[in-house]
Amino acid sequence: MSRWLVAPILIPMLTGVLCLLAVRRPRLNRWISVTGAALELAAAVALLAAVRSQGTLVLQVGGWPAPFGITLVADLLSAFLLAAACLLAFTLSIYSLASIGAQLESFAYHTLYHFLIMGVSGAFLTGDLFNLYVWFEVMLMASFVLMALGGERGQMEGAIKYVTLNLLASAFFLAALGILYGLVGTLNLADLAVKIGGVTERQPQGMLMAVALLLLVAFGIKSAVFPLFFWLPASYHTPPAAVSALFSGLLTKVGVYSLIRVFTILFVQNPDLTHNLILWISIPTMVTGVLGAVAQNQFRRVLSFHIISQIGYMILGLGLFTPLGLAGAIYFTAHNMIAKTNLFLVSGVVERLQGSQWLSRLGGLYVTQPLLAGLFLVPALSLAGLPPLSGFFAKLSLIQASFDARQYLAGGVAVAVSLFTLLSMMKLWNEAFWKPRAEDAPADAELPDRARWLVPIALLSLVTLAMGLGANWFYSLALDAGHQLMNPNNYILAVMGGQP
Amino acid sequence: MRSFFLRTAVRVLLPMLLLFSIYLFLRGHNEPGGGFVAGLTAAAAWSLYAIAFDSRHARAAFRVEPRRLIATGLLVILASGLISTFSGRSYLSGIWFSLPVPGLGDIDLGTPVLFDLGVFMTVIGVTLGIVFSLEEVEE
Amino acid sequence: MSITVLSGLAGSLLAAPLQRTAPRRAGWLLALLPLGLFIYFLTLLGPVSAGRTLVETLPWAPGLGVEFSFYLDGLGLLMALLVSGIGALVLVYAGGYLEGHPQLGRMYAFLLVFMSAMLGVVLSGHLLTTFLFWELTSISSFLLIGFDHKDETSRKSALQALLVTGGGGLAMLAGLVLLNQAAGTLSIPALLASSPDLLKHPLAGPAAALILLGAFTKSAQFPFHFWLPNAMAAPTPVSAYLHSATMVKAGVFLILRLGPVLGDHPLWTPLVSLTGAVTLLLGAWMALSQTDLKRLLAYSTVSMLGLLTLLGGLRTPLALEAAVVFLFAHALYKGALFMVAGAVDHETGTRDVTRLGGLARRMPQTAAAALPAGLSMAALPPLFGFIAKEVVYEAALESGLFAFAAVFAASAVTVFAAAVIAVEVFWARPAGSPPREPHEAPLALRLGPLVLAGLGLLAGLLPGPLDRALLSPAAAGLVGHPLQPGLALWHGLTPLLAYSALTFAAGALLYLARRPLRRLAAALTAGFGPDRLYDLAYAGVFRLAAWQTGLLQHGTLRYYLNLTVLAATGLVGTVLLLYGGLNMPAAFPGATFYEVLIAALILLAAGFAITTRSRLGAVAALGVVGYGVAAIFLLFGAPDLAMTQFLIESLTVILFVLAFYHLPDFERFSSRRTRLRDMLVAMLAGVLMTVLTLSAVGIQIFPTISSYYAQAALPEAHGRNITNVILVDFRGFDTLGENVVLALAAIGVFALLKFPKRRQP
Amino acid sequence: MEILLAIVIGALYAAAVYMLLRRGIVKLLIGLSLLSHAANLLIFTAAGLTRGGPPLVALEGQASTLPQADPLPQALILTAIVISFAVTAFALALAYRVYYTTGSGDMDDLQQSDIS
Repeated sequence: MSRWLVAPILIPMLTGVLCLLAVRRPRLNRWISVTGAALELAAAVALLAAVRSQGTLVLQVGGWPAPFGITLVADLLSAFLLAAACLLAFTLSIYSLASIGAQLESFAYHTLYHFLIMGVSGAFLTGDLFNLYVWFEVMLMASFVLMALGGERGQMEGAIKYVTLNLLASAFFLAALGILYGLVGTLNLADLAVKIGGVTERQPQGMLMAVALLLLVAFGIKSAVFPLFFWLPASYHTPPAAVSALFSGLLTKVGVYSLIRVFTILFVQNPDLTHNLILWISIPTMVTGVLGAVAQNQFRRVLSFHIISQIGYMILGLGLFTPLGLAGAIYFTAHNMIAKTNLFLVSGVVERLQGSQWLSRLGGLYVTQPLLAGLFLVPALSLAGLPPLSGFFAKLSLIQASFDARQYLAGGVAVAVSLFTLLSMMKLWNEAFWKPRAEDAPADAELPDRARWLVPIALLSLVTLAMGLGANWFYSLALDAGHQLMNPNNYILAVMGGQP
Repeated sequence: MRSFFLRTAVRVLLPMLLLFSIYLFLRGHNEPGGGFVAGLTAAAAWSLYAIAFDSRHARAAFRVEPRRLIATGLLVILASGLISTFSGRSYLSGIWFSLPVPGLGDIDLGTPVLFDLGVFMTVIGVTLGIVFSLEEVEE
Repeated sequence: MSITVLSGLAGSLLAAPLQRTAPRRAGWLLALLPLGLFIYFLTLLGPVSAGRTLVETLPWAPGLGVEFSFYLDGLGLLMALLVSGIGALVLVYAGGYLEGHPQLGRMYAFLLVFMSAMLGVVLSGHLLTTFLFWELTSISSFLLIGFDHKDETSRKSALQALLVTGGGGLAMLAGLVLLNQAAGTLSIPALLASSPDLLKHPLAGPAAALILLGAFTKSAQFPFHFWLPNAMAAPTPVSAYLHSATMVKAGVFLILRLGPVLGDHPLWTPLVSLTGAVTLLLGAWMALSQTDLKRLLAYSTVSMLGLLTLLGGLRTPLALEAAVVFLFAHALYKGALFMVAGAVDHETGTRDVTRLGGLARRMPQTAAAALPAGLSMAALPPLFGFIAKEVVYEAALESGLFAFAAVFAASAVTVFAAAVIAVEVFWARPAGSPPREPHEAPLALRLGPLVLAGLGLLAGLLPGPLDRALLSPAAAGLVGHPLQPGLALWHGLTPLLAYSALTFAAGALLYLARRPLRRLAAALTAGFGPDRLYDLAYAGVFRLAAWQTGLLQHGTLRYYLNLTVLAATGLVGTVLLLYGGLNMPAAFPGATFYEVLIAALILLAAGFAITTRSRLGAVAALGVVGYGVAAIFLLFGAPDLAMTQFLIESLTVILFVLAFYHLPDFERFSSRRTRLRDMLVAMLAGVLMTVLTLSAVGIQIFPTISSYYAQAALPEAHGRNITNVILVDFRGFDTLGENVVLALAAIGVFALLKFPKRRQP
Repeated sequence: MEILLAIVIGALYAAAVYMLLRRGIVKLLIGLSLLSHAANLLIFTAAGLTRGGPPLVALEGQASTLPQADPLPQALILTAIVISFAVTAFALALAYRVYYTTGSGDMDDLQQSDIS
């Protein structure tokens, strides 16, 4: 199996390239895209199954021994998040068929799409810090183009901010990398962990902490934590719904993943500083994000601000730095990827039907689209943390972990913020679904290819439900992943081939 | 108004630069050079051409659509690594064999050379794609 | 048991199709489900009254301490019978009440979901299972209150109820997690068997307080009571079911349920009984001024929920028994009266008592149902309400004068309220006229009140068997030992009887003085109360949110950049200082002339690039910087880099120049002050990076791994140019990704430049 | 030289940040370019400067006496240079499109979509 660890990276690459070649043949292009996404999902699920049964898998790309070449590593964290990401990729590839339109497709939409997935997969799987940078750039570049594709004014305004702030983050990342390499002379995460672990008592502790914080800032920008999140609400609502959905499900989560990775394997010597800082950042992140959502009057902007709030939950688990906390963070991340993306998909349907994102111009969908209304409630209530949906268990595990770690303030904020989440979700419900539509508004548009719009939404809603009803399976997976992360020795041994 | 001299100079320069780029590519594994630099050189040559004439002429003279070149380059990169995967080793593992060339001795050929070739193609395709489209912007 | 609970969910799926196929009969047919459940629960009366409890556990998420489990004892059975029995009547009633409504199918579905949820709450054997169903009741209640969703008041009330009870639910969740940490379990049987040491745990108090908070919001206790009267925006079947007979009892139920576990905590009795007493009086007071029948009944319900809470706080055996008995009595008569109010509304088009009167002639059967229910509410013999009130008085007397006084006052108002609905509406001379000419309500609307009122009468006449089979076993579980069933209609001439008579007299006086009383009470309460507080808080949240968002997300990129750079610089700089990261290297080899020259050139070019007013100049300067960097690469043994940098820089300049044709010229937008400020920020960042670089070059903790490449490059990778070998072999995977980035950029440039344009107006 | 280069790096970062903070869109582009120069130079310097030969494996019998520069950071920087070239090209196109669509080169005019 190890040999095929590269498959989740290569499949989207191949798909993207083939789509590029077939860009003038729309039907073939679409067919390649969906098939590729399906294969990708199959590869990711197979990988998760393999990691679950065989433990951490490692591939030394190029056959060079670690730390000299680039190592791909799939532990539970990577494999779990990768599977979730690929599930999204697959559903969104179907949704895209309905929502993107021939014009964007003729500008290589599908290629961009799959290259983005490639970057995400690479970031999840790589065990090398510089390689992570490269995947970040692949992902970013693809997202830049997707963000701007279409060239509407709003998109342009969003894209320029998005691009600039993310490039700034990349510059921080690169600087941290360079300094770290100068200090310890290696880039492989496992090797870095061993070497950084070896400097505990020596003098340049402060430099290492500075590097840790540079990375915290770089990944903090990418994962949109307080006070580095501005690019997200400035831009996420501007591209087409399928693109927003893709971004919301994947991009910031890769930032969170990187934070988790780096702060469970590299910088664990001084949790009083690093992890406490993360914990303290998580609190305003949860609060400002949800307040931002409450203040918004556009469907997707509400959702965008929400992402920030929920990133707060994820890094709360990391800040706790206990197996339970990490398990909560991982479970929450997977739950959120699916539920949040789904809401973006709903927003796309709503926009298609009523031609607007503005809540004041929406309404009446409860009567005209009862199925959509029902499908909206699943992810919406899940995000608000209502049982038996996935969000309930995600929040429960984080609250338990907070209280276990005696972080009553953070846990309490996590509880309280849920109420505001509920408020903002029900605001959407009231405005778009219950409220009668303004009398001068035009009739709802038709929804051609109804299945392509709604099946992805239904599928993700089902997953949300399944993650709640089958919470044990998912939670024990997350918990095992949490334990794995708290004992990085396994990771190191697996990568370095038994010679740490 | 594009100057006649520039055009003439570019006509002369282009083949020389392209040859130079191939030279850079070939020696890259052993001396400074390689697919990147070679690709950039070739692309720079064609960019000059595109500036001296215009992008329509340049596209015609270049013949290959940059998009196809990019895709092919990426495919070459991808495939060069897969050879080893299918022969039971890690992805991107180098597979080498010696090719005796009369007069030059043995030449080492291997999948990394193929990989570098893919880089070469991609870089040319990308740079030209960018230059051409930038030139074709209409007000 | 799980099947009985979940059957409602399954039934809800059938509701809409059934409604479409059999619009007139759907309600009756669907009512068969709760009826069946009711009968099933009746069959359990025997074993449960014999003291047995039924437990059923399905593992769910053991890793999280979550179980899906059920526990049925006397209390649970009592509640389950009420929920299923009244549920059946309400379904029938809803069919009549909303006949022809396009969304009647959804109403049935939500009612069934709610019934399931409520059964889940009362039968759950694990507090997280309770929580699951608890929240489900909140959601289904939200959907039901907002049933008339085109009406803004409905939407607002629904949201209010959801936020208040949902907020309480979250507090409760936090409390449950704390309780889990204190007790190690949330399984109800295990908790009931837990040792008293639990109460000494430091988390027991906070846990109890938070759980109670949840219970209080759900049972509309002060200061959270306001959502309940507002929830009367819901169609009457909903009010009758959720907001009088069942859901609002969930809080009380939980208080009773957890009494044996946490009730001995010093916090419990003061907190619970005081809240209950305040709510009891407040609800009574607010009821005085109401002229809307449903709001009147709602406040009366608030008051009676306060009574139940008070009894749950007192926790004497008598109080607990009284709570159980009264809960039952209240469910019967209040459910009936709500349905009566609905029937009146349905037939006359108004619920305003000042416009109603003398309906007994037009609606005799409805009046026939209202009368016994009203008498039961007024606690007159031989109705069951009388028996219940006697027990309550006994318990209150036992607990002291204050409790008794409160109960007495509220009971007098209850008599008043009963008189309003049962007497004023049906028998008094009408003060105004209703919008519609009243007719007798259809059977579906009469059935519920008649059955419930009849049951109240029956129970009053035959309290013994009821007590033995249902009420005593229910109370026994709370008290902790079996009780001697002792309910009887006639206790002889006791002081209690005198108090009852006195209560009735006081209530009657209130009724006679109702018109001035209403005006007085309305004048005294206008504009106050937690309802206003909620509105203020609600608006405040939105204002705060808008203010905060305006502050943070105010739209200009440079503001975002400034903050981001400052945050980064601040964080990294602080840590560098605090953790002794600064270490100036002692000595470096000096610089040669050429090196200094190149460095100076770069500095000058950079300086020129940022100060020049010509964009062409800036780009040329940028190119010089790039060439300078390339020269540095060349000087320090990196010819590959130098070549690449040189070529790329040239290409970049070409690109810039090509693009400039389509881009704006430099302009000076910022004021001098802004420029200075930005310069300061930039300097901070620059200084930080200088310091970081210096500190980094001074130390090398471990040697680099590069020596390996020098050894392996030729023999294993067949190349002498190590940099190139790293690029295409050792780290070829980086290069692969990088080429994808390049391809993406080309696609992006193409798309941005060639995508069809629409000029903005 | 290290001290000098550290100052150059700091100055480049400062210049880059300053240009990013300007309102003109072309200045933003120049800021982005400066930023990547600064980062590349930082990696190069932080990894340790070696005055000497390029990292080539000597042919037999021609063992070099010069110390060799560390090849790994060179490879990293090369990758970073190429990526930043890609980014710059994209940013140029984006700037063009922004200018075209909004009709303004002033970044402060780009708030329409960003305030609720």
